[in-house]
Amino acid sequence: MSPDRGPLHVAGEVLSVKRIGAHHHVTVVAPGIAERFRPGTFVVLTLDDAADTARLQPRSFWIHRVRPTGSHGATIELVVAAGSRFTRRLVALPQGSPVRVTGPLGRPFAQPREPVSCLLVGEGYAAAPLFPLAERLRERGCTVSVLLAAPDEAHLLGALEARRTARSVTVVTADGSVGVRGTVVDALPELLTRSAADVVYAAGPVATLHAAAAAAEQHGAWSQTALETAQPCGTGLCQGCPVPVVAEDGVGRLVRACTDGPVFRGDRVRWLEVDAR
Amino acid sequence: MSPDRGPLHVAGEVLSVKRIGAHHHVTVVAPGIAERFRPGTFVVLTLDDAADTARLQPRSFWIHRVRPTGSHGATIELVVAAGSRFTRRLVALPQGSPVRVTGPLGRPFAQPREPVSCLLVGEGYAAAPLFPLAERLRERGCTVSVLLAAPDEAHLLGALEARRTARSVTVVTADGSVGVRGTVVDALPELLTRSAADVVYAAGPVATLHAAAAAAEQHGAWSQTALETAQPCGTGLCQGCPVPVVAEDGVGRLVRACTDGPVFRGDRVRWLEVDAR
Amino acid sequence: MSRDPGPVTGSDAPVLVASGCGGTGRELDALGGLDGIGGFVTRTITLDARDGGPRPRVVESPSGFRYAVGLQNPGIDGFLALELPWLVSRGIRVAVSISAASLGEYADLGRRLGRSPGVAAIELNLVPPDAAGAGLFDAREPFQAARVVGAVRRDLPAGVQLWAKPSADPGRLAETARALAEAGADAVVLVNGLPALMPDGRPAGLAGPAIGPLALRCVHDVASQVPDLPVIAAGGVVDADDVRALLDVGAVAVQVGSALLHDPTAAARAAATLRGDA
Amino acid sequence: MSRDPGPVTGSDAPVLVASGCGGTGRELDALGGLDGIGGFVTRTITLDARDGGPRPRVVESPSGFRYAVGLQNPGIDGFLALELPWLVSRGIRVAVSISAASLGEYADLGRRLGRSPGVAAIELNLVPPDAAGAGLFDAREPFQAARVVGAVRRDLPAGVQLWAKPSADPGRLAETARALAEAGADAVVLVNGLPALMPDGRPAGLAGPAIGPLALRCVHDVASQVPDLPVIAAGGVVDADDVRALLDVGAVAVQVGSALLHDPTAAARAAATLRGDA
Ligand SMILES: Cc1cc2nc3c(=O)[nH]c(=O)nc-3n(C[C@H](O)[C@H](O)[C@H](O)COP(=O)(O)OP(=O)(O)OC[C@H]3O[C@@H](n4cnc5c(N)ncnc54)[C@H](O)[C@@H]3O)c2cc1C
Ligand SMILES: Cc1cc2nc3c(=O)[nH]c(=O)nc-3n(C[C@H](O)[C@H](O)[C@H](O)COP(=O)(O)OP(=O)(O)OC[C@H]3O[C@@H](n4cnc5c(N)ncnc54)[C@H](O)[C@@H]3O)c2cc1C
Ligand SMILES: Cc1cc2nc3c(=O)[nH]c(=O)nc-3n(C[C@H](O)[C@H](O)[C@H](O)COP(=O)(O)O)c2cc1C
Ligand SMILES: Cc1cc2nc3c(=O)[nH]c(=O)nc-3n(C[C@H](O)[C@H](O)[C@H](O)COP(=O)(O)O)c2cc1C
Ligand code: FES
Ligand code: FES
Repeated sequence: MSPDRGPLHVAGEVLSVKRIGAHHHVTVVAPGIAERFRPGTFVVLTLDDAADTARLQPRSFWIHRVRPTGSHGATIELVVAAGSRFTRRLVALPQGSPVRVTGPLGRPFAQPREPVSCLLVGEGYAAAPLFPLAERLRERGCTVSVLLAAPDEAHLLGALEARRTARSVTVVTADGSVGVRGTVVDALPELLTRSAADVVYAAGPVATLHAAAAAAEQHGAWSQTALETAQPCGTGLCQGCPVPVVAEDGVGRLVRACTDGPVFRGDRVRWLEVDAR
Repeated sequence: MSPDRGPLHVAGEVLSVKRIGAHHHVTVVAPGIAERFRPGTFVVLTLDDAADTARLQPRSFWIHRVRPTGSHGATIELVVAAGSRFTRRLVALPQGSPVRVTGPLGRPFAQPREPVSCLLVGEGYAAAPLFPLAERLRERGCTVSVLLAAPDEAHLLGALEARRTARSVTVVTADGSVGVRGTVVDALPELLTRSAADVVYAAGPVATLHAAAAAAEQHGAWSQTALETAQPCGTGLCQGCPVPVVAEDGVGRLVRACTDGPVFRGDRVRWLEVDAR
Repeated sequence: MSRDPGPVTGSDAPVLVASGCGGTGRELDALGGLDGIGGFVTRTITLDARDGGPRPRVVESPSGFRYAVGLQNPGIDGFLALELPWLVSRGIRVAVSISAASLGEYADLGRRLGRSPGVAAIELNLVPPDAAGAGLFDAREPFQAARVVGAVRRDLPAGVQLWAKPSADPGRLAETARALAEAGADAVVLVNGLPALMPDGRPAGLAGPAIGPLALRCVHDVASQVPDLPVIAAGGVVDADDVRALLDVGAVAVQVGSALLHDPTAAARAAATLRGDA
Repeated sequence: MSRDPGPVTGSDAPVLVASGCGGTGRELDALGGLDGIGGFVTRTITLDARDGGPRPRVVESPSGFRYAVGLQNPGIDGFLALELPWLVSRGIRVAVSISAASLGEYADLGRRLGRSPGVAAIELNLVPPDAAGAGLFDAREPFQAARVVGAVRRDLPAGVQLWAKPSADPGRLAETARALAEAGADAVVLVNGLPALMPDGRPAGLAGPAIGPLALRCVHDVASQVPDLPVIAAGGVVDADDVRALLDVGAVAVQVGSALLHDPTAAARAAATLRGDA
């Protein structure tokens, strides 16, 4: 791996934590990582020395935004749904708190060489990696349509920002508090037709990814899905994140979500077995 | 044990941390503990839930001062020499941080029934329990002389405060930065004579306690020494704090520093064996 | 087994204080640490008083403690005179832990405790991990452990239970447990502190949450492979969830040790939470 | 022992990556995690490719991890084709960990690895704690473990070392180690993950700082009781201090496992610190 592309393990520092809706946007000074970022990659964080904490497992987070040249040095922004013990501690950290960051990790979204039509489908905080993707796609001359979903307005990520980049933005919420009441599954068929998408990029819960991959296939589009599943290490060391796929040779195989993914071609994942394994 | 004398295990809260010289004075809201306090007792603190921390051992601290009826409820004040991992974390805690407090623990200084002459000998932060003792002794009509020692001025505890309570205050520092250049051992003989002490109360490192106990005996005075030795639990459960003593029946025995002490009659401790065990 | 020894705990929650982690009982009681507890296991008592080992005796270890107390105790006479009466008057169910230098000494200790009113059970500390070289009977081999059980069982009144706490050696636990059951143990206590070293190289026990998943495996294996023998679990228990996990894999009761050093009310709180469930 | 197998590590620091905790090596290397490392032990390889067990496979445990990966691996063919060449080209000293269903399979794996250029050692994962029911040869008894060593030893070229990693069972380790040495093992690896349970009751290994003091005891006991057999230590190593503590009780080299999941540069940093000492 060439030195400017590979991941780094660095001593980072919390620059800010901002609550937006139900999420916390955590900005971390993480030298080198911003520069290497490509959309669809993630970082893993640890907060404590191994000698002090009873909980050694790092946690994975999508990179939502990077600023390679901010006034505080290179920063990355994460969108955190604070619920678990780890995430509650993370969002409570005061500015300047140390945090170890490893990344960018994993395979990014594959981007088309031609200026094609792209539909980006994101649900909740997991939509985070789609925003930098949208920018890069637009830079390449692609037409970008976006479908954002969430249970309610508070959990909807970045609708305003999406409108700046995308040609069309559709919002669906389960409770109808903003956009159309409904789900990704409801909205997809029409959107795929309307956007004449060549590629679907999806990020969200497994059920949503599965639906997006299936719908894409039905419409003759490629799909790229950003899978989120338990990752004990995130760095490819432990084999704790098996994903059942069909490889290029047509043979079924278990690969690692963290290193062989987290972005997979939607038609390669054996979706029905994802939860079982 | 009657309910208003026994120790409590309570959820406390940091009220303030003030740096004074080389020490940090940590005030903790600890309902019930202030009310039960007697000079010479201590508390043990833990900062984390057992599920989160790799370090389960509580740490012991002398109670330096109590305010049973402050505006924030009953508080206790501790003098912390921040050096270890635990103490550095403790003094960095922001106001309102939770801290579990168990206390008051251990046997306090025995106080004379008659208004006798008392010499209080304290070294460094360990002098902490002598200040409330001095007040109580004065209330009982005792004559109180104080000898305070430290390596230097920054490590000297409470000389000003001592002058308010005591008839005479002598200060010795190893570097002579304040008071007389010298050690407790140098200063004791003359002071014992001058103060005509009936009882010596000592708090400090083992060598200082040993010297105080020996000098007291030579002058025909009683001594009470507040022993500080490693205490894995502090609550009498683990037998990790053995102290070799000569019991009332003249027989040698190992007792627990935390529960059978930490204050011992100076003539009962087999000083030469204290470190060995 | 032919005898029905009755339940291993009192009527309260199936939560006991583990040997060596509850002082004399009085210190815990002063903090409410015995409230609602199903029983109290004393630290290990020997025939003669023992001074125990040098310092440090208990040091932090990642999510646990290493201990090398070396069986400091007042001997059976001191215990019967100074400690048992308080425990009995407190009305708590008492199990007395013992270790000895020979089968004869074991039998002797058993007889004396068996006729002491208020002793509900004897717990045999068969292989203290911190007592190598302390001159104890070597009960590491299953058949030797069984001989200890046999020696104490013979003269023990029917009303006093006999619990055996073998070495925490996952490899041969089922085999050991079978031998203990056949020799007449009413229950097996799993696990003792694991064999470890102090930082200065002395043999030690390793205890605390660190060893919890191993205790879970040992309890599961013995409970499923030797179903007739009740298992009293110990190892890493901090709260009611840990107790439940051990009951779920087959323990009849659970002891709390190291957690008390961190929080002396841990066992009482776990017991209260469990009662809240019922 | 008659043969002199040479040092167990390369010329660098006596710090190795433990089996199953270093991916294929490439992932660690991308993070600088192999810099200055004395060797890399692969995850356990079997004759045929294996899918491993269900999720969750690795879960946090107090100061450690419980793992039940179930030996997912590409089989010896996949390994030789896809993984070994990179490790060899990276110039790192490679030990290949293997497990098998029978003595014949063990011998077969040994022969194939023995003639594969770049394999410095074979590490026998004799009793994976998470593989109960995986159909592996049962090497829990010392004499069975010795039979595995004998079977692989027979056809192994002189230049390839044979390391044996037995069950982490403190009780009979010295006995086991002696049997392994007599059968021709060049070194013993202590300790494997301890027997444990996953939260859902599946058998698992327990690893990480939690088990460090137990590893220290095992290494100490075997190094002192079986002085002819080099001990490669593993268990709870996080930093250079932990490495030194294990070297001090007699280990010739030290493996780092779980710590890499928390910090992939842990082994490289420990190695760098140790080199700074020299
Ligand atoms: C690629 C990727 C990107 C991610 N990006 C983000 C992001 O941008 N923002 C965000 O907020 N989160 C993100 N997450 C999720 C995040 O990493 C945490 O997983 C999440 O915060 C939950 O925290 P937790 O693991 O502490 O959960 P907890 O519920 O506290 O889980 C604790 C432990 O339980 C184990 N466990 C979980 N489920 C089970 C089970 N069923 N049985 C047994 N054990 C179980 C886990 O392995 C873990 O060890 C991402 C995850 C991945 C894989
Ligand atoms: C009664 C009493 C009152 C006290 N009052 C105060 C007070 O008022 N203010 C104050 O600042 N401090 C006080 N202390 C000291 C305080 O409790 C801590 O011990 C001190 O802060 C050192 O912290 P530490 O234990 O984390 O030390 P560390 O150096 O971090 O020790 C960590 C661990 O190492 C172990 N250890 C220590 N020495 C050795 C050794 N030689 N060999 C092997 N292991 C060892 C310890 O058992 C401990 O587990 C008091 C102690 C006692 C007993
Ligand atoms: C400080 C300490 C002292 C102990 N002393 C004894 C003892 O005297 N007898 C005994 O059988 N077990 C003793 N143990 C072991 C415990 O009873 C228990 O089996 C073990 O610690 C596992 O439980 P835990 O993880 O809850 O501590 C001791 C444990 C500790 C931590
Ligand atoms: C996730 C994980 C996977 C492991 N896989 C293997 C394996 O395939 N083969 C093996 O011999 N040991 C395996 N081990 C055990 C380690 O090699 C090592 O012996 C053990 O974890 C103790 O070291 P540690 O405390 O540094 O992790 C694994 C350990 C972990 C944590
Ligand atoms: S999370 Fe460890 S290999 Fe993927
Ligand atoms: S410190 Fe545990 S008994 Fe004194």
